[in-house]
Amino acid sequence: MPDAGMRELTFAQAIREALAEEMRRDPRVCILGEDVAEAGTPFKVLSGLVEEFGTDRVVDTPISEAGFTGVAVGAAMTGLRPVVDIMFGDFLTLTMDQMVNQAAKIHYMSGGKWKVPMVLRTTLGATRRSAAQHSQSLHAWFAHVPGLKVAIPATPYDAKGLLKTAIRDENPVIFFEDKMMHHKLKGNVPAAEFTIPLGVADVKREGTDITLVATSSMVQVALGAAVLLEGAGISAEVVDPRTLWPLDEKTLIDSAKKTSRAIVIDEGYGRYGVTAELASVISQGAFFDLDGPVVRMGAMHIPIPFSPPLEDLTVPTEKSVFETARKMCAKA
Amino acid sequence: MPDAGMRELTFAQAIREALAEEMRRDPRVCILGEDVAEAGTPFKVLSGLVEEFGTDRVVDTPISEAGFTGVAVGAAMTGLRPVVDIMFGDFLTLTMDQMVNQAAKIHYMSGGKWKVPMVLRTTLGATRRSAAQHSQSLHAWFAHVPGLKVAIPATPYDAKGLLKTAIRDENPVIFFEDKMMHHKLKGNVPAAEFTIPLGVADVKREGTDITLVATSSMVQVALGAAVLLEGAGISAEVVDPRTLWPLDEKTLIDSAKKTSRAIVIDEGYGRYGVTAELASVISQGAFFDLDGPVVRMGAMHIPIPFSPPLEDLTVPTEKSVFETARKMCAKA
Amino acid sequence: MTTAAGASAKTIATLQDRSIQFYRQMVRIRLFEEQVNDLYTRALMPGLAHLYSGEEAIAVGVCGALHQDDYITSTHRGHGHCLAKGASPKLMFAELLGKADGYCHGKGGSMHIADPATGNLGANAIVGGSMGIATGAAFSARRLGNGRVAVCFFGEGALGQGLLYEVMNLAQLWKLPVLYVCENNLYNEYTHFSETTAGDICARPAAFGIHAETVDGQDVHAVYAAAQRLVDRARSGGGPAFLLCNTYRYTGHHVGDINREYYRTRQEEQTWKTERDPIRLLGDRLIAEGLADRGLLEGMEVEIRAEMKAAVEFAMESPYPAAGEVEKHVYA
Amino acid sequence: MTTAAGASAKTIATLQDRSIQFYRQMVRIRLFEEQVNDLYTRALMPGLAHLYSGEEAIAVGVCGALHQDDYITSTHRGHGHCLAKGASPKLMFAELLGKADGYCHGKGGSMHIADPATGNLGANAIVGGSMGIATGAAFSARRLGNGRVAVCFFGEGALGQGLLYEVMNLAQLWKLPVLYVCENNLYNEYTHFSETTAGDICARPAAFGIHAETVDGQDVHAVYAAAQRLVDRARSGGGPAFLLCNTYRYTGHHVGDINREYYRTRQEEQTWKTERDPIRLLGDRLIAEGLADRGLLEGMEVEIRAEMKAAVEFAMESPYPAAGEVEKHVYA
Ligand SMILES: Cc1ncc(C[n+]2csc(CCOP(=O)(O)OP(=O)(O)O)c2C)c(N)n1
Ligand SMILES: Cc1ncc(C[n+]2csc(CCOP(=O)(O)OP(=O)(O)O)c2C)c(N)n1
Ligand SMILES: [Mg+2]
Ligand SMILES: [Mg+2]
Repeated sequence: MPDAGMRELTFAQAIREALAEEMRRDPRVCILGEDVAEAGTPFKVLSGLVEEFGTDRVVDTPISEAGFTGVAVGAAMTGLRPVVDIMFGDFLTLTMDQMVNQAAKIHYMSGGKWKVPMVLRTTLGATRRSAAQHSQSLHAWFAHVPGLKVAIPATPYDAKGLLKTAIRDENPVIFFEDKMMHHKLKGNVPAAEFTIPLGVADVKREGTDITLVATSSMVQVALGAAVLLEGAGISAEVVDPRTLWPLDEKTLIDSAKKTSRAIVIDEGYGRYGVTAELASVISQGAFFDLDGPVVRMGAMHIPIPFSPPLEDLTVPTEKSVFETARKMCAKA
Repeated sequence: MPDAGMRELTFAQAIREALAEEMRRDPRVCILGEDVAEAGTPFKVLSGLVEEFGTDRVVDTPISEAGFTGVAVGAAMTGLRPVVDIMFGDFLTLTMDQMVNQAAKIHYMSGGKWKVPMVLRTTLGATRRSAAQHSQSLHAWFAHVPGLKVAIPATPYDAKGLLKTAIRDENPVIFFEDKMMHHKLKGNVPAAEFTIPLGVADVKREGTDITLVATSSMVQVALGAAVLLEGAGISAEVVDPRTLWPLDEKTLIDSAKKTSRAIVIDEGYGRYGVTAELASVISQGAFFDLDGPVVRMGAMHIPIPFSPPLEDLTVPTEKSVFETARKMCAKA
Repeated sequence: MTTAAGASAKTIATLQDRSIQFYRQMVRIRLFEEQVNDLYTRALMPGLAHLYSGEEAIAVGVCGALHQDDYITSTHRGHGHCLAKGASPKLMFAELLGKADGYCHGKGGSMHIADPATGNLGANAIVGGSMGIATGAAFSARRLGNGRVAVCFFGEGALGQGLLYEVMNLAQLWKLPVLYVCENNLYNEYTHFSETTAGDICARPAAFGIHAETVDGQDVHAVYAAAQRLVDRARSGGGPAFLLCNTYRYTGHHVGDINREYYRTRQEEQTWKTERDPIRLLGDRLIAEGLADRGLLEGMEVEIRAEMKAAVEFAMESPYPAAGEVEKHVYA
Repeated sequence: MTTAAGASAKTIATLQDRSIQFYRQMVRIRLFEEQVNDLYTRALMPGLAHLYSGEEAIAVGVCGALHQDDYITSTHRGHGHCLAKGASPKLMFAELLGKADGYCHGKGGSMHIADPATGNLGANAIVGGSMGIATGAAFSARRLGNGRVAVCFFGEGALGQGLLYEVMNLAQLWKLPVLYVCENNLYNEYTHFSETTAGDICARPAAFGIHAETVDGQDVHAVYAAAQRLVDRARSGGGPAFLLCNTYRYTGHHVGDINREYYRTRQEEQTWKTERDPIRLLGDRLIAEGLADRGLLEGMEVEIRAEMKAAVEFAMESPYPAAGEVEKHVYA
């Protein structure tokens, strides 16, 4: 380890550390969810927290996603800072009224009188052989709703810094974690306290020929594709918005202006989703600098199949991104 | 009335006629919802149906949106053709699990063995002084989900023709009606039987200088703007996709290619919504024919305020569309 | 008030004060709604208005048992709850008219009045939408040990929403200080509750182990006595309770619901108004027991009507919010 | 089987046949799961597997009371329900491995097996997700007058989902032929049900007026007798019923859940396995009552194990679906 203050952490460890630090700092922070306490969630992301903070602050709930999310909304209005755990992002379907009609709107409807400082942590991502009801990436829905903020980190460092900021934010923040990253992805995280503001994109790799805007699980895919592209003599810039709302439009647009080509890559469904928004923002902001249309790569517009060889077809891969990018660069 | 076979109907009358005809044709069709029977819904769209078809087929439910939507899913799988009535589109939040994790995926997950032929009718649109929880236009969420079809008619004619097709479709179809149109918008509807296929856009007005792609409530706004533009010497083409999924990309792209300029107008939130998708589709398909970026006009990214003068600021108007279009045409 | 017999002079004075206070509060609600009706029928009020007339004893009796900093959540039919919890009619009318001086700066309107100063977490336009919020406020109260209690008001129609059962389960498991107050006014909009409600209402909370009582919702002292007992119990750690109040709404579901004969008889309305009116019942008792004379009560009415008219005038003169307000308070 | 005493020879023969049939069915489920465990631990099975071992008497007893065209809905722990309703192990294993010959062509996997031929509306990976579907199937059955009954299987964890209360209310109001079968195996994943379930379980359906019974879920004859009574009742218009079956799962929440000491003791597991095993209990009775001998039962086991192994081999040899399958069955 070159930097004494750096440790290599998994994505899950970074999340856990962010929660532990914020819970130490602020006694109002508490966790609500299914099997979050002794079990530390099925993904084992929260292991150890109940031992330090007790079952009063790490609260196992019944299987009542709407109910405990609603409780969190009310608790947030009245002095606590709940962090809700929704195991699979697919179960967000059950929380929509509480998140969209209540949490997102209460501050506005009350003319600024009540606030809802809560975080909802959940997961996204396929290729885990979990089939159609446990593999969706539904973050676009929430980014569509004013009053909510949406964070979608791609590295342990970003996860920790953004989660700490989300917990301190005065608004409801939905925080999406790729299930496949939890224990597989490692990265350097400083030992010292730090936070990352919401709404600041990060250039994960600089390049000059093409911009790959990628989110969450797709950032590693884009970085992998960038390596392949380098082998083909193409310099790819990888930009990670890190939060979908607020959205750092400028960084995305500037990169596309510089490279004159852009692909946007997101694991959610492409149709009416994140790739549409990011592509539109770039098209509008960099139109006269673009060599060709922004290309969108998202999940295929189908429910996620269970069968491994089928499932693997549904999500963009290093190879598919590489090939798409190469074609775009060849044309010009 | 020039054509003897034509009558002028309101939007609501057209909907009611479609339902009545399909219920006469097919005894499996039934209606489920709150206050749908004697009350004919608060919007009075269904008045008279219970008198003809009885309470066995026009079924008042408790205030249990998730529950009766779930019942409709099961009923659709086992031999009925339910038409669910969700009074305000905002209450869709309560049906998301049933529509998205169940209805949308059952055909695929079962490898094609079960089908879910149901329609969910609901409303969209603001400017009714109904405030943030009764004014949303959430159709983008459903268009984002494979397995669902989404119809969003803008005229009595389209409403009738599309609803009849939706009821006959073997898949779950979400059908959005603008509340303000129900009794205010009139239009010609043939007395003779007709249907309109899903996935076919309609050019509501031909033009050569700029394409206005508009949906639902925004079609009349676009048509009004087109008249204003005509006064300013600008010929606007108004294209209505009519269904968001399937989406008739070709008609949109061809129009934009022809005019070289496009605005997309939708009453949902612009961010991560319908305007993003339509703009992306056009940008991608007509990129080299466009004079400038596709411009998006949607609801402001805020919860809808109650106060009339504030609410009126949130939605695109004839005037704002006219001004945006004029600027775009002036530039070139 | 037979309990007064034989009590000490001090007890009688307290009882008299309280009774007069209850009477005053009920008349204030009744005359507030009189003005709303007037504004609405004169087309001076935008949106919908759901009047609380007939149900006053519930809000007044329950809120009479609460401290200023105890919490309530309210419904679309919420004016009575707001007033009983201490809201100012001036600021309420301003909100109803969408004016800048309203509780929510005009952004909420009739269905969203909220007021932290009186512990009012907000009315809610989603039937059942505030059940999680009230339960969450009780969760905070228990965690923070601040001795507060939360009251969740809802109509019997909200018994149809699954959320109630989710949060009652949580409340009982965690022994939260929350009181669920069900106002059974016999109708869900235009449908009699017997068509939407299976079984015995109080058996529902009881099934979760929650103590449940039924009370005559037209008898303010009975409501008060029950609420006081259940609130004390909750405050001292005894856990949640459920109070079913039988009542009636005098007018339509909303002000525009004029022709009601198809779902209920004029006779039924008349009987409730003449035989079961909560204000008249209390007034007659006060006079019979010598705690007030007709003159005092009539004087009070004159005075309150003047207060309400002045409040309406204040609201009429209040400006609309400035256009710049529209984008404020989306995020805190 | 004390009821057999003194019965006619024919009755005894019927009882014997049925008992043997029940025994066979339970062993088939047990040995099916044995193979699943084996496949999983040999890393030959993708995704998660939730074994039904220990709970066999419920599926077998309940499905024993159903006709082939009666409906069931199942859960993530659904192999037992499928088999008991008549599914083929070959096609099930093929589905579990994501193969083309599987019930859903590999698209559903373990948690989504569905089979119209045996009335299986599908397993569901959303806890509580199928409650609306089962109720809807009963709605169809009543409307179409086809005499069918629907059974909704779910774990006690699903009692946390509000949907159950919504649909129970509907089912009772409309007197639908549906049986809600709650399998209380004591755990919601890694949390004891007493931490998530307030009050008395059977009081919940009873509160909606639904007839509820509790049965020993390890006694297949007791389950069968209760189910037969309740199914007959439903079929003849008596309305819905609720059957609480007390049971235990022998292994982890899913196959990978190996270290369970932190949430339950080995001693507890051992006691259930040795003292309450449904297969052993029935086997001992059959022998004690002279309806079978040990040799017969052992022979059956050998034969069934061979059947299951052959089924696994079939599945292993089945091809994966062709890539082109991935986009099929999104729409019917
Ligand atoms: C989730 C939801 N569904 C439907 C509605 C439409 N709606 C408004 S009030 C109402 C009836 C409510 O009845 P009840 O709870 O008894 O309250 P009451 O109006 O009688 O006070 C309905 C169906 C709504 N606002 N929210
Ligand atoms: C809506 C939803 N929430 C959470 C989960 C994750 N989950 C899967 S199984 C399970 C426990 C279910 O317990 P129970 O209903 O008792 O069934 P069992 O596993 O004991 O058979 C949970 C929480 C889910 N699949 N769906
Ligand atoms: Mg009511
Ligand atoms: Mg269980």
